[in-house]
Amino acid sequence: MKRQLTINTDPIDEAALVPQRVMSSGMGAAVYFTGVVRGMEESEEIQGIEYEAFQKMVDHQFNLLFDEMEKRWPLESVRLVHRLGWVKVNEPSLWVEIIAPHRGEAFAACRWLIDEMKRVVPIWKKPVSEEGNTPIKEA
Amino acid sequence: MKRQLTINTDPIDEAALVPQRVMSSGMGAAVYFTGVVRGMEESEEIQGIEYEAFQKMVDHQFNLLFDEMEKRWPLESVRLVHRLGWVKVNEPSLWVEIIAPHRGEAFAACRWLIDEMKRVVPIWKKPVSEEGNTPIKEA
Amino acid sequence: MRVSVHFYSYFKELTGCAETAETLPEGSTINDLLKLLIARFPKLGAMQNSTLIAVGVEYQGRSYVLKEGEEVSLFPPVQGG
Amino acid sequence: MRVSVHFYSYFKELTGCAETAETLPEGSTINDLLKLLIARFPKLGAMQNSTLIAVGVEYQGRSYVLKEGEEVSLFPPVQGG
Repeated sequence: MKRQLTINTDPIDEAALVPQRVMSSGMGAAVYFTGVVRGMEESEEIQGIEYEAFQKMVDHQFNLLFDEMEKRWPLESVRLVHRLGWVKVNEPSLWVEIIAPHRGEAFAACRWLIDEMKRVVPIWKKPVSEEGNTPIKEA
Repeated sequence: MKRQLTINTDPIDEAALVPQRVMSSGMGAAVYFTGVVRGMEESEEIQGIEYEAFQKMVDHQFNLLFDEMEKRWPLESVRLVHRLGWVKVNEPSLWVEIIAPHRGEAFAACRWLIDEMKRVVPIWKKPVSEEGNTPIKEA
Repeated sequence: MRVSVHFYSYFKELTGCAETAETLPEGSTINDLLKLLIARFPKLGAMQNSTLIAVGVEYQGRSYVLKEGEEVSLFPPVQGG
Repeated sequence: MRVSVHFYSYFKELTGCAETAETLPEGSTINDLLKLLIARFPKLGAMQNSTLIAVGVEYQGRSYVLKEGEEVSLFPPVQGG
């Protein structure tokens, strides 16, 4: 399974990522997901989210997840982009693409990867409200 | 729920479709599916698939499915493109986009729509082998 | 009464045509129509259990009572995507 | 032995620092380290049940036996995406 992991502060350029897809002739399904910063967090309006990561561990934990995906499903490739730093409302923070022979495994693997990411990959978010404060009580 | 349905013989241009996305600030998830013609059908090599549709009924049946999606999930929009006529191996025949507040409903709706489409929408495929024959015994 | 009948996918090859018409007594059902069609196109007989039937753009069951001028479509299981 | 300790997300605000170090007897566990840290940074105490702990880049449980020079990271539940 090919892996491509991009974790940095650059804006996510989906229009560039989609045409970079490589798919061999045995593959029939591409499932991709874009996660976008919503304008509300816990019923309070926000301007954006500040993403922080423990980068070295992020890379390692994603690779453990990719190892597991490789065992579970016959996937051709996974590409994952997570933006860090300041991401404004309506901009994407996460982009994932899974290529597989059939849609069943592509959907299953994509959902599983995002669910597991939110369980084990050390990235945190701090929503920032209109006033520049953090509206969510985090402690 | 906004609906956009495109059923014709034009090649599917994902790089153009993705940036046309409209997403309001309450929405956090966009799920995409691209179905691509595989090089093998029933263990025989093929060159492509010829898609035939009962077009008037296709439109109606898709709209019934969209009605049902609207009842089941709080979706902002669905866009679906199905190509008809001759589609070569490695080219997309189907593209679906679902916009929703959260990934759970976006993934569920996208899978459901494709599963139901394959049950009720009158589109048929005829795989064409290297020799220009139809390798699958369809009767 | 008269109904038009349309065939899709490989049903066109089984019958040798894309479209035909049948004349039936008032009150006839899709089931009655199917019997007439199988008599004319015997290859449709083997397909009976997997044949999907629409009147206009809606699926209908075998007991549907046909009306003058309706368009009936017969086709095998669909397989888009 | 000496281990370095790193805090992430709002744990930095609870402790007032991103990084510190602790000296412990040989054979000490993460649990022993946690007790020392809570004594120094009492606000960490309320977080105990939701604190995630890594040594290097791997998650470890409270009974993990620490070794000289290891890098321990403490952080709240992750929330990427």
